[in-house]
Amino acid sequence: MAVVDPSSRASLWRLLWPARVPAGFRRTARVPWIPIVIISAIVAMAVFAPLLAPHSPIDQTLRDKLLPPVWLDGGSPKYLLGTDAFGRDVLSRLIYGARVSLIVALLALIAGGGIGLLVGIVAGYVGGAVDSLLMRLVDAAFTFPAILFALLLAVTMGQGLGTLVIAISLLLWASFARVIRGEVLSLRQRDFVALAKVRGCSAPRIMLTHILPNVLNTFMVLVTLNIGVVIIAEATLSFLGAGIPPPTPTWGLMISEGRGRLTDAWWVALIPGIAITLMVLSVNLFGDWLRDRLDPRLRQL
Amino acid sequence: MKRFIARRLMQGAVLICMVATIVFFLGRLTGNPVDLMLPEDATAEDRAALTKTLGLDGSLGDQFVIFVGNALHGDLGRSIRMKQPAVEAFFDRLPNTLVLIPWALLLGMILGIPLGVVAALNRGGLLDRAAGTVAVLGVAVPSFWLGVLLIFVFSVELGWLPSGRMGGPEHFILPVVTLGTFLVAGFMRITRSAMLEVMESEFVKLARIKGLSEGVVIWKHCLRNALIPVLTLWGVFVGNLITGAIVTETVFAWPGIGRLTYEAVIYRDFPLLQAVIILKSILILSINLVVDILYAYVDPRIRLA
Amino acid sequence: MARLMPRVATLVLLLGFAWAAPANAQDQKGTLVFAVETLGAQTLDPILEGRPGNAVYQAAMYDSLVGFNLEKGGVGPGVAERWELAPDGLTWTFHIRPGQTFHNGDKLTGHDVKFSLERQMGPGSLAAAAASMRRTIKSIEVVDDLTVKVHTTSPQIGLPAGLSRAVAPEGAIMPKAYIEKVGEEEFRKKPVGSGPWKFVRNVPGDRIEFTAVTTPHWRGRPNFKDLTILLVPEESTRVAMVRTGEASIASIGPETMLGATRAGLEVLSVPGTMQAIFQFWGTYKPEVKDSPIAKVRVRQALSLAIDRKQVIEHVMNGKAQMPYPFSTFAYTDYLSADRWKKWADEAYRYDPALARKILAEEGYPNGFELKFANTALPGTQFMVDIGTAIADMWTKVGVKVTIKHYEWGSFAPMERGDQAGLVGWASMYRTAGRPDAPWRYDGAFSPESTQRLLGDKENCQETCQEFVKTYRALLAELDREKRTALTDRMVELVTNAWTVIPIIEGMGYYAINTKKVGQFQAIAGRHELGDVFERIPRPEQKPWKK
Amino acid sequence: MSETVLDVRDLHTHFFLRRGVVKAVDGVSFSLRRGEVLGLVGESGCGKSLTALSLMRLLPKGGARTIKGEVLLDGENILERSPAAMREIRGRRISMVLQDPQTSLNPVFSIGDQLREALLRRHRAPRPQLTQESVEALRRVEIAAPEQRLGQYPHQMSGGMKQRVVGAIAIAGQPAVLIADEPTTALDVTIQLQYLKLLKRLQVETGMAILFITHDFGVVGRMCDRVAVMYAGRIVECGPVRRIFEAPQHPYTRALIASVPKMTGPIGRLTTIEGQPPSLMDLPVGCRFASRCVQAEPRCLEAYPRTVQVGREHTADCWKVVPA
Repeated sequence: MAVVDPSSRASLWRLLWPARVPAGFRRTARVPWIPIVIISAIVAMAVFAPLLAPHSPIDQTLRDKLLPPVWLDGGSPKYLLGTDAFGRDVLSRLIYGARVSLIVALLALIAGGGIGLLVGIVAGYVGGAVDSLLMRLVDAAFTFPAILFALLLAVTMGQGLGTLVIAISLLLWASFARVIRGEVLSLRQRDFVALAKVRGCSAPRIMLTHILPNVLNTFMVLVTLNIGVVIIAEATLSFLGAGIPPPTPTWGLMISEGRGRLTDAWWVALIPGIAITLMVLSVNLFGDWLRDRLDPRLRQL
Repeated sequence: MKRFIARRLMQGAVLICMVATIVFFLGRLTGNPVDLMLPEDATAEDRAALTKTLGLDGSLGDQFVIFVGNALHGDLGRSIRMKQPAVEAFFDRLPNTLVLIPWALLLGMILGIPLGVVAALNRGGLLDRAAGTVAVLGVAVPSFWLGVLLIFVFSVELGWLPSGRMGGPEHFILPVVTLGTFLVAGFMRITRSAMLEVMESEFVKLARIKGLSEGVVIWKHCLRNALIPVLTLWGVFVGNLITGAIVTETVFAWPGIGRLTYEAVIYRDFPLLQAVIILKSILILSINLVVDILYAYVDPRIRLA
Repeated sequence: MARLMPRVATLVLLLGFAWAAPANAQDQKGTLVFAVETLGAQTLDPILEGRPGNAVYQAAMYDSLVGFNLEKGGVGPGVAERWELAPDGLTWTFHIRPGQTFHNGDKLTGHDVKFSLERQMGPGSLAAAAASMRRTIKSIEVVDDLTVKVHTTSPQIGLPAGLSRAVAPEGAIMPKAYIEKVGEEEFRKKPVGSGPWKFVRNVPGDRIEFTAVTTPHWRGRPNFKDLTILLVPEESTRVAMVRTGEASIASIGPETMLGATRAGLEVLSVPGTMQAIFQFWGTYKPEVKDSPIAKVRVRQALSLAIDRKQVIEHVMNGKAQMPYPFSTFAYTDYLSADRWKKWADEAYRYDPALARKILAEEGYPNGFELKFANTALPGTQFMVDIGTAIADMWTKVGVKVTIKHYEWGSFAPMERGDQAGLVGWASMYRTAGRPDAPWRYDGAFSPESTQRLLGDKENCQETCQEFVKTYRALLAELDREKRTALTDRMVELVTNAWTVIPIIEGMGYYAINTKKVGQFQAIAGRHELGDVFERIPRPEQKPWKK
Repeated sequence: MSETVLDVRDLHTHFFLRRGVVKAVDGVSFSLRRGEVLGLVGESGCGKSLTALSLMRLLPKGGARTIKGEVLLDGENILERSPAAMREIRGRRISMVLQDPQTSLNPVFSIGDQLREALLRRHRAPRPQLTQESVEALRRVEIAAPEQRLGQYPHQMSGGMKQRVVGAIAIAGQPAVLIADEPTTALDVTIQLQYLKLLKRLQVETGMAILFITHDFGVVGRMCDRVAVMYAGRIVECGPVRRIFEAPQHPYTRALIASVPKMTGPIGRLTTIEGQPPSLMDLPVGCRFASRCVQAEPRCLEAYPRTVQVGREHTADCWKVVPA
């Protein structure tokens, strides 16, 4: 029986560009290039927003309000995707909106995912009463309507990035914790953990050096699959009036502001809606693939 | 089985207590409902008077003690806004949500499960990817956006369906689609992965060795096993639906508990908010319990353990 | 005999009315479906709904002691035809319109009026003004069936206004005998009023249904047979429902107006329903002394930097107008409204060059940092939009604006106590259209008031003291002309202080499906259509002119 | 000797992956006579199981295809059958017992259900009769109280018992050929022996031929009449069990036998085979064992050796062996 710590398993890079074809490697779906391109484009938009955006995302030119996209009658080449009710460039808001959406996603996933990771590892490894207690907390979190909680927070603490991140993290941590715990439970039985124990490693040390690296793949898959969840949650909260306050552009807010204007200015709400859909679609397809590659046992996610 | 149910009930009770406590204190953090009941320019005198009338003038601790005492008698207070017992308000609206949820669930299953099977059978093929994309699309579209678009297209532009409110069967279509779409993806994913797992299993090989036809192998041997994880997620899905109803009911002017919840937050209706969250939690837990029992009947390993 | 005469006269009058307008009175048909964003408490017991705007659905079935001036908005006759103040200023006498009945057939008398007012002041009342009514009303005396005297503890010039639905819902008249017979609980289930619409059904969270009275009513006999008030919180859904004909009328915000018009809907705007204002907190406090907003001219410069025409044109889609001074409107009582209109058009002009010049002169050539709290009640997205727009305009004259958005529920507590979270800030909100200026001014500027924007008890300087003096004099003044002069003086003090500055005068907006209803007009200053339903014609009928 | 029931000729089953072709079964030939037990021995990963699945035409999903060769069952090449026609003979003429009894039975159906389903393949009969036959079938695989067992679910039985049930299901259709793919690997040692005895008894009773796949030479001696040794996708030596044990010809066979601990005789050093088998995706042109063979010569690397008849019914693929 091999006593190999399998944490040296394929890195993302190796997955995309395998150096050598391993024999008998199980057949998996092909690399999802289109989603990768879309995700890269959106990330590039977010990172280089100030360079890419033709206009300021918040400065208003009221005189130019509700101009249609350039390909429609009345459109102006100045505003490729048209303008919103304040004469703000939809394209520029879209570009900056990507930035906000991704920052929210990043922070919420770090916070929520991090807590979930910690709870999952501790519950799974320590077991016993600690496990029971933590898992009851997880159950409670599942019972508690997360969106509602976010609403409550937004009206308590005021709308803002912090509130949003906290609210969404609270929505995420429980599902992370549950999956990671399951992983750890099975890892705990593995020989390399037993060996580490025999060598006299302390529990925190084992968790850090043996368990953690081995759940990182799972964690990465969870993170990818949850980016979509976060983006949708942000948009939904914006819709319910509890997201990041205006005028900061976020995709959810753009839809929310434009939803009453589908008849006369469809582009204000439709374009960010398409952007959200494309983004979430891409990260999910990418996540599916990543999961198949890294951690086929997680297929039920 | 009895002990299993008893244990689950105990856990449920503890959970409800936790939720109730959290909600009570969080609710109190969200500001004074009096501000939303009075005109913007009400005087301090009016505000104080109303605060007292509503019993919100005691200390937080006192209020909590009173709350716990009443809750033990099944009294979760009176809605500040609607002046009716909060429990009653909840149960008034609950049926309206409950008539929506089974249809959404059904929609999710009718589309999701066969899609999942088809995708699994064509693993890696064009159909798989098509089914996967369609299903993921269901998750990727924000439901409020979908709702608004559906109203715009089917109600306003085409004039086929009503844009909102409860009513005859035609009133159900758009809300059910809005609510159920994300489930299609859920069911599809789980069915697909469960099918893939089952299809690779030895007993399926044995079934084939027996010479059973593909149809029997797939739809009897595989699907029956694949449905077990599907069923486990029922509980989670119903929970999602109850939460998802907040948005759907707001968009479609549907007088269910989703909107009641939203209104309770917006109007800072503490007693109502508490009651709604507590009762919702009880509802979700009960559904989960029922699912667990059902699950045991599908899976003999649990039933007979 | 003498007592019989008025009744006979009324009967004759009524017959005459029925004969004169047969086409109008003969048939009542169809259902008027009105979609609103909130039904508030959705209760039909008037003492349980505190927010006037939410009581739109109560207005259909209850009459108010004092009614409307349909011409220009503000106060007019209601259940009481007329009212007068005793020379000592301590007793108001209300003369009740004869021949009114409740929906259960009971006659409406002075006893019902006394009962209703006392119920509004009573311990179970959630009415906004319950506490102040308790304080100011000493006793209510029923002189006869048609005469009621209200004795007050001090002169209360504004009392009739406060009992008019133009201001507050506390004047709703409820049936004494019925409530005493069936009890409160039963009354809440089967409410009875005297308005032109009878209660049919209340479905919580969904709708309230009424049916028209078939007899003539002083407010007008409804043209429709039924009235349904629908709760549809999502605005785009409300508009969609009007387009598809599922609703006849829906309340909308200015942001939806353009779309509604393009979709072929009529948009009705009700003038003078509100004012969007911005204000500066604690400018008189020692700790704010060095802040730019402590300087009157800086505050004025910020007003000059606002292009109100742009806000009206682009945020409000043209359906708004230049404001009068703070919380005053064309229909405000005892105000030289025309004079103030002229003044305001000049004072509230857009002059960014002057704004920059003033800022430079005051020592801020490169602008300064301004914290700005924007508040919005649920359903008032346009307030967020206005706030966003003016913050942008301030940025253009060099002020660095940090804008923070609050929901009303989290903003309101900040006004209280030491206002620590607000001192040194600018903030913005909406004030509703009311015909009585003094009440609103008291709440904003008296040193003991909640907002105390001119000065508090410790720091009441010149303007503040002057305000207190003027306000006190105004309360006791019974003479119309002197009262007007005092009101003008009070307004002047506040306008010159530049601590509370109006941005625009806004309107209430409704999207209307003209295939479902005919043309009608709303009452100025009245955002709600509760008192208009009975006058709304069917599409084939003659438009209603005031 | 009796007639040949199954004749496999030059069977090639490859995995076609995006990354390349895995030649898991690459030219396998052997024959199986009526009533005979043929052992198929080799290390894990040498293609034994895939050979079995190729015979059943139940290749795993994901790119495995039989591209060449014939599988003659009673003289008919079953590779040419349509999928439906293939289903016809599965369970009835050729059947299989799988390795892991824990997963071979469907957990959500009762034993009775699963047995009846198999029996139904033999003939359409009313349910009571099928139930009666199920009891019989269970009794035949030596399960006590078969009536009660019928209503039970797999998780209620031990591994050994499950494997018997699997056996009962596999032979329910009275097949002429039974493929047993390491049927005892997952069982406890004590139960292994019982199961082997049972299989042997069933074989004698029914006269079916068994292709017995194992990696354990010890088991081969106990069960088989003949044995075929497989290495890297090919059969390298094939002959009667006694001959192979007494005089293994192929170096690989020798090494394998040397690595089996002997029950009798002095305890010597157990030999292990150095090195790794070649990648099935990148097979050498020469002898596949050459890289690990202590006797390898240059020609072993240059070409695949011819098949040498080394005795009666005994062949070996090696340059070094001398034809008889």
